[in-house]
Amino acid sequence: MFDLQTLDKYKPIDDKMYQVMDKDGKVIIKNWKTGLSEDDLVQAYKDLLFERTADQMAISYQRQGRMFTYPPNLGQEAIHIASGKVIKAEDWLVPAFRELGAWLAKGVSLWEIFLYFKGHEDGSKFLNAARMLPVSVPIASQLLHAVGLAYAMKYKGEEAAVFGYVGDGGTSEGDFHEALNFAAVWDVPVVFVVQNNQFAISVPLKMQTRSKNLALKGLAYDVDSVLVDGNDFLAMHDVLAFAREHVLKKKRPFLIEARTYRRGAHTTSDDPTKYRSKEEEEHWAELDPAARLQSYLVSKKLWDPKDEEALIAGYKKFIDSEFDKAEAYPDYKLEDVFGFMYQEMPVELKRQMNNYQNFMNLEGAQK
Amino acid sequence: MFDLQTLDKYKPIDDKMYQVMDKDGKVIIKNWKTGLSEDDLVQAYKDLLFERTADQMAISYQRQGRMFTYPPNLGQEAIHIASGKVIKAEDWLVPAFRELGAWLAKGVSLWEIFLYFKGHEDGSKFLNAARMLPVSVPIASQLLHAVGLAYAMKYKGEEAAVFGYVGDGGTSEGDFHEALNFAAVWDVPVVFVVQNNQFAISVPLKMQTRSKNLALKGLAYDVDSVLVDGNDFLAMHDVLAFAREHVLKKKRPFLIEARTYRRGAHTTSDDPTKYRSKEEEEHWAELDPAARLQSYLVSKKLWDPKDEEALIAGYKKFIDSEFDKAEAYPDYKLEDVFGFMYQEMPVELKRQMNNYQNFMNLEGAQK
Amino acid sequence: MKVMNMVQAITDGLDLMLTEDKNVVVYGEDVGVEGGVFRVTEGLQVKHGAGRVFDSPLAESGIAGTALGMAVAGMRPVIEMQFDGFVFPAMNQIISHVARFRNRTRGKFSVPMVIRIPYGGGINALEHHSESPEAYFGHTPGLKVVIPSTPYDAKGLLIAAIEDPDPVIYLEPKRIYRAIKQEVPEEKYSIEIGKAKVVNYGEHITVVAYGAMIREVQKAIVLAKEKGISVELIDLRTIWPIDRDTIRESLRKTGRLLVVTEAPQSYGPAAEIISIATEEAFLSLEAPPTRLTGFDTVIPLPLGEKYYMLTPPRIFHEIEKLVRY
Amino acid sequence: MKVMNMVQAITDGLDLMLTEDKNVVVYGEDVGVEGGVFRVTEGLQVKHGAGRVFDSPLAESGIAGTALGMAVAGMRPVIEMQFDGFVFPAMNQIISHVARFRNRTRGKFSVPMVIRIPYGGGINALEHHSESPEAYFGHTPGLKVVIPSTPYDAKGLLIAAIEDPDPVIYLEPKRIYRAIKQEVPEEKYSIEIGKAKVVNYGEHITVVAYGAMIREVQKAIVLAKEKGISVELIDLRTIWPIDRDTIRESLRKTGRLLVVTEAPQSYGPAAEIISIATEEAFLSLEAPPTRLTGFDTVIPLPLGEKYYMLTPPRIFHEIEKLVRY
Ligand SMILES: Cc1ncc(C[n+]2csc(CCOP(=O)(O)OP(=O)(O)O)c2C)c(N)n1
Ligand SMILES: Cc1ncc(C[n+]2csc(CCOP(=O)(O)OP(=O)(O)O)c2C)c(N)n1
Ligand SMILES: [Mg+2]
Ligand SMILES: [Mg+2]
Repeated sequence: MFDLQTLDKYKPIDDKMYQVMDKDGKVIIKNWKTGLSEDDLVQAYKDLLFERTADQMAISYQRQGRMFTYPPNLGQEAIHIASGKVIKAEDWLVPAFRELGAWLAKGVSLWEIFLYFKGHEDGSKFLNAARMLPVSVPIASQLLHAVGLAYAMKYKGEEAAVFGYVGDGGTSEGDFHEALNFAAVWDVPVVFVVQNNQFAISVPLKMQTRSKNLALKGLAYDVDSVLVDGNDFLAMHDVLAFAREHVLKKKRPFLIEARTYRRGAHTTSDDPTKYRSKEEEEHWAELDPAARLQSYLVSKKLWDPKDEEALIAGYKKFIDSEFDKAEAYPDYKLEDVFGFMYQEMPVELKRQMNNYQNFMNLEGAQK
Repeated sequence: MFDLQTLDKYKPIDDKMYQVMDKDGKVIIKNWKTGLSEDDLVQAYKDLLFERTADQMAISYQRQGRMFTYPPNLGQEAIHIASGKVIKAEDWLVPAFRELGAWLAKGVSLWEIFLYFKGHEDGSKFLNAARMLPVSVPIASQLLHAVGLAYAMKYKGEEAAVFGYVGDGGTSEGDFHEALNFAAVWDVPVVFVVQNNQFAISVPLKMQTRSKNLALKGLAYDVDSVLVDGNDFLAMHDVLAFAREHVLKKKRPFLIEARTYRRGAHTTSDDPTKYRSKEEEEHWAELDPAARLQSYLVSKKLWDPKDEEALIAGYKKFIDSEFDKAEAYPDYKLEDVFGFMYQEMPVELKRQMNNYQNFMNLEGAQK
Repeated sequence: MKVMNMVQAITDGLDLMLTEDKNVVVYGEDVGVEGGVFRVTEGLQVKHGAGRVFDSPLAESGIAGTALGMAVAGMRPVIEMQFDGFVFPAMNQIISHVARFRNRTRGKFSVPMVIRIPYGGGINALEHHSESPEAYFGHTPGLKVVIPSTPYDAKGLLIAAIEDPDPVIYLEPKRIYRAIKQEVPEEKYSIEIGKAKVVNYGEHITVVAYGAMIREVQKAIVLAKEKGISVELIDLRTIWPIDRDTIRESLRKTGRLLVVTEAPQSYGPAAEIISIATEEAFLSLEAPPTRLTGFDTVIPLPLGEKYYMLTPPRIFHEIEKLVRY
Repeated sequence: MKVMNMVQAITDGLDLMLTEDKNVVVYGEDVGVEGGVFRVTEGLQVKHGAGRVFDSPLAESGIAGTALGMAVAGMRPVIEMQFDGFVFPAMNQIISHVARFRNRTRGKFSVPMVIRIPYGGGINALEHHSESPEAYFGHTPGLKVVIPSTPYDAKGLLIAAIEDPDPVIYLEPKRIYRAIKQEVPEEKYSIEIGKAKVVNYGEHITVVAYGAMIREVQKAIVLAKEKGISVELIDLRTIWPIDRDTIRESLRKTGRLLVVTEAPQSYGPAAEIISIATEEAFLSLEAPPTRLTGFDTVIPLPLGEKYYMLTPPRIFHEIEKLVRY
């Protein structure tokens, strides 16, 4: 459990990282207790396996040419699953683009994600996740939306937190700075989660910032911050759960640096061998979040690895069926281009749409 | 004198402010020595009086309707004069818009400044200040130019530092963040000087940031920083001189928060009584940088206040003659609108200029 | 009815909407205690509280981006960019998000926010305080862009903008902030976004303009009248979407078009209006549709501004040339 | 001569200028070790060193603003915006500073820098990776804006841009990055900024386009030829300043104009070209000058892109309509 005393012990300025288990899944904090039930823990692991399987399959759909560019999540899932466990229905999730497991937990359907990455805006409707924003491509810009949402929650007197995600590269953008500052000055309940996966495409962290760690950037805004092992599900969950309470109680923002590693490519169009070493990849493979959570569960006798194969086989079937759903989605229509720009379609757009429709009718007639 | 040990003693995280003299001009640091000669010190005070006189007169020219909007410097002059003493000919000065004394020291002529605020771009040529950029109106944007210049200095192997100025309000802009970060990542010799005068127009510092002080924002970039009393000329000079050495030796940026107070209006169109109290103004009046430097000099028997009246009278004459120069400046010509957009005027601009010229000729003919 | 200038009419519209709709908040640099550098929000913080009318940190991207978040959560933020030249740090938020959030989410989230921007030249200001950036917004799909030219329109368009379910850029011609006084209803009314207004009926030529240029064209019309030229003046009021019908009807009658806008010429608003004219009324055109615009230069500092600003004689000169064509 | 595609021609131009002029540096996100996401800077860091070809932090305003500082100090930075949609955070630096520094300082400081931006749709990309933002730049006084449509032009225009004493926006039609191969001289040559090129001579109609649209128009010309329609195709190559002479000469001959650009319609590049046509050749026009452009919508995600992209049949359709007018 993470509390105010712990926060005080893990000062970013001292470059201390909050960790609950070592790389073999052994708990390293004396008298540590989790806030999760045994069922929760097992479910978290299953969710992680599900995310990982869906992610792998997304990559292979992409390779088969059935989906366009896709950003893999491999290695960062502990952050996502812990987020999923902490973020409540009334909370807002403001994604960047690499938090698959968190989206699923929020209620996003896998077929929607596939539809989105196949190239259809309808995949961003998130029919069962009311309080989740769409993927945000322009780096760091979404954090300001998170702050605005948090202002609205406070303004309306709702007991809801906002979770905004960004990468290590994203901390360089001006919008990161403005978001942290606005949140602090306005005293609003937002948790900023920096997934520090060591790279922004090919650019390593040391060319992104000279700051010892990213959590200490919170100091510039007087925002409470902590650096946590993002590959340690137990630590991540502790910190996120604490952060949610903290921002709601204090009506103040909180910043989390989740240190992790993108084990896969930046996107399916990227080749990481160009810019990083095998040794580095192997080093981080040993810190894999799935393996560590598994070891922990096995040590607690909550899990038997033998069950995994069947479980994953089931997942695969389900994931394929979700992909089928996305593939069977109705064709993109001309009205889909024009129909959502404004609540009511302005005459000018109707004119442009009709012109095009006339051309299509003519073409059709000619054929 | 400020050195590495001093830097270590005045950690922004401890919210310590470097001060050499108290409000009565008494040196409060044991065994403190200045890096300036007695002549330098006297000259600095004279320069300060000159800046203050020019500033007052600028305001009155504006009131007479002979100049447009002008941003007064009253209360912040110690920062400017100390900068002027430290910045060498080979260094670059990158202004915001409220550093009059520093500009003058760099070689800018007063008539140029008057010409600029009368509304003529020729006032930004700074004929005798090769390495000074023009006034930058879009807040904080100029700091990135400073970083680019510093990169160029390093790239070309020149032993020259860059001094970039910004206000407390400017620290909120994304460009402030990006400039600090680029400078740190690229290891370039730039000194960022934040003139924290407590307000951004009407907005007080506490609505600009929650950070305890602005110097500690340097931590987010691993940039050495210090908070200094900006109304204490001796302290300002110590820190600026140290900073220049430091950035050149280390090829690293340095951040200075100069704590001060804008005693006048934001600009001549502003009325500060709307947003701040008389008590506050009086509090800061007691910390006035001119009075403190004067007291120090008097205590050292370097200055006799009786001399001031005559001195200032002489300044006034000179300043008036500079203003006359600006008023006698040749009329703004049509070619002045078009002639500097590009090195060679594109046909399209010639066309537009000729069209207008034809109209003017016609009008002239009609009259 | 009450006699108001444009500043007062906007203040009045803000006050009214703040009173009527708890979801409306007003913020930006210096809009709180100070009441805005142009005093447009004067008195509103005292009346409606610092939770609803407040200062933001000095960061335009932050102002626009946070407003989007509020709007998505059902609020109706009305934000201020202090001057035309300071909207540019917010361009990414405006172009990439504000304008597109509804489309991106297929209507799940709409963005009912208003961005107020005092704009235009002629006030002897410092650099970046006299720009006419409207074409950047007109070219950005997903925005509506309105520009009043009178106190009456200012209040009516503001209320329409705040009530619009989509983001509206509301440009305020600061040069005429206090130049025109007019009877303005104290109650609520709104002016339909997307509808132009024929300000002056005439036979020989159509002039299309908006904002501060309306008043200049009106002065030119007086000069024209002396020469027996009858001018039809259309005030666009909304520059996206443009009211093609009103332009077409007028051109069918006059056959001649002059567009007067202060923004730089190339890729500017006048080009759009001329293209619409050729699309809608090519066969009616008896002379080349003509634009009188700002130069493709930075707007000069005060001493050079006289060359850049479009004066009644220049407007008249073009009117006469076209009518004599 | 060497057969190159456009990516190779740009790399070659960069390499040549890096070799020739020590003041040239190349930077941006991922341009160093990675060689750029499109591999345009591949191999350049190894050859010229990490002080001259390097990665920047992920911040576009930072990239543009620092480049201005370097340029003012006499360097010639060539910076990359990774994609069209990511130039918007840099708009304030570009509009307020890059474009104006020379004018602000009356020529004391010039800003010889090049901003490279891969742009345009048709590559099945994520949102913000398919935009055509050229009108924003064309409307900004102080910039020159060039867009090549072939590998040969790409190298020649790039060299001209780097050698230009003023800032140049260099837009790269990424859709045809690898689509066209051509003999390109290995030595240095440059193409004059501000000069259009008649790519196809014809009698019945003039089509004005640039960038990736040139190839699409060329396909439409084949369709037109089958119907006996002879098309003159002008590749603007520079979109500010626009070569009015070439447009005028062509219109005097053909009397008909179609402008084909991918950017959204309203306040877009096509409107500017049409206005120029009416200014330069009104009396020659035998049919309404017409624009075929992107919609006033966000460019759709890949599954909907087919509606937005301008295809040869659509271009042909407009050509035929105009010729039959
Ligand atoms: C404003 C902006 N600039 C550039 C890009 C292109 N881009 C996409 S992802 C990326 C790197 C992001 O790195 P990071 O923030 O660390 O997130 P990660 O991809 O590692 O999850 C870049 C440069 C973008 N999407 N938006
Ligand atoms: C980008 C931008 N936004 C807004 C303004 C308008 N403006 C001019 S000065 C100022 C306040 C600046 O405050 P600060 O940085 O503290 O400097 P000071 O005026 O106190 O010296 C503002 C908001 C501007 N010039 N640029
Ligand atoms: Mg990363
Ligand atoms: Mg200030």
